[in-house]
Amino acid sequence: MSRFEIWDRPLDPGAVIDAVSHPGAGAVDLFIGTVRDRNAGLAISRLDYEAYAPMAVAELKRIAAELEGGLPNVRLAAIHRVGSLQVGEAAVVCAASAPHRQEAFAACRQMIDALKARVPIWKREWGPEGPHWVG
Amino acid sequence: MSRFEIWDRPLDPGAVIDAVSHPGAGAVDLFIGTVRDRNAGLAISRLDYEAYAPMAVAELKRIAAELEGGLPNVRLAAIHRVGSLQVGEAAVVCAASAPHRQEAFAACRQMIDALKARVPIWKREWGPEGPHWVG
Amino acid sequence: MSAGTVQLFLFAGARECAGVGMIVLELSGDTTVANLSEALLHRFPALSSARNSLRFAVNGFYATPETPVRAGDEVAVIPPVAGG
Amino acid sequence: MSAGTVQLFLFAGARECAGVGMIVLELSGDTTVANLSEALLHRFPALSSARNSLRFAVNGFYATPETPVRAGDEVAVIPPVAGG
Repeated sequence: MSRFEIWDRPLDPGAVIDAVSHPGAGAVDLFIGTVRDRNAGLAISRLDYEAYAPMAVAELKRIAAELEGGLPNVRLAAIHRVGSLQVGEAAVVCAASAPHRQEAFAACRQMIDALKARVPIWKREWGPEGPHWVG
Repeated sequence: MSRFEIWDRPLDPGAVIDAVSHPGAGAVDLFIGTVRDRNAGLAISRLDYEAYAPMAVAELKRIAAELEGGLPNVRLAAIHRVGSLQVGEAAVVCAASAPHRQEAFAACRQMIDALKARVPIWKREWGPEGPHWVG
Repeated sequence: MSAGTVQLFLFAGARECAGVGMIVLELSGDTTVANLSEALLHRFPALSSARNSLRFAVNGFYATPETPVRAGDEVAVIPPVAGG
Repeated sequence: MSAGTVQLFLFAGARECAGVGMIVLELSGDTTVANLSEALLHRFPALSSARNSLRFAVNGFYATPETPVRAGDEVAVIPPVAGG
């Protein structure tokens, strides 16, 4: 069962792995995007994430449908967190399974690239000069 | 703390993620290789993995040192399982962290490619015509 | 002729710039996203500097300036996204 | 001149083919991996059909036919690997 969700609590990579695993999948690739302690050379203390949740989930599903159309036998899942995150916490976890690793890597990479380009989620960075919206 | 190990019990992706995570890493890519229910068109019931464990661990560390030399700020970890595995069980988990996702994906991909080419681990496949060593 | 109202949601920097997260706009005659965009910028001049970076969505799909808007639609102002 | 013995480990298909997982070989004079390979195939003719696919390791490092082998070294016969 693939799943595409927005959570306001800490993410669980195991839930995303389970969502794409099945007996025909020999390969699972999982990507975790975490809050770094710096960005563009400046120290970061926290990040606030905000989503237009219904559209974000719909857009994740549309991305997955597009990718699964081009890569048969691939299964995708993604969960993105919202709210206030500390350094080291996971903001997004996405995964792809496939019979073989080439397709799993390609699909996971394309999923996170498309998520960053299209899914209506925003972040406000708390740096040394106060908060500002990224993007 | 990066870790390179051979286990004779079920693998724990969380332990591999933790091994590469740190405050400067904004991206973690994790690969899981699992036992598929078929290979080359034939039904598989189980796989037995065998390792030359001391050299396998040493070779994993050498691969990681080579990759980390070419991709600064990347951290790698890998754990491979040995023994008898059922369909769906994970045979290998490897992970790479990096400040940004491009390096994490590249390093994880190169790690698993090198593992499959160089690390002294073997598998015996149990198919419809009995067991045979792969490779 | 589409009379009635639409809800327009604002997010992130656009919400902070406007000072509100949702407004209700009256429709008069055939209306497109471009018409709503004009009405929005007229009401919140502070958004003008960001206007070239704003995208719009109608009922959860990205829209173009030509996309028609009808009574009851949910419209959203989408500043540059930054998930992940 | 390296007198003494080395342990030679066999794995996977090579172990099954030879029927043993470890043998002890006597060294006589300067010895290389190529010399040990010859001795191994002489003792286990059943390995001959796989000889072109076998690699050797000395003390945990992949070796070439020219790699010297000394008393006390740990040598391994590495059939095609298949991890992952």
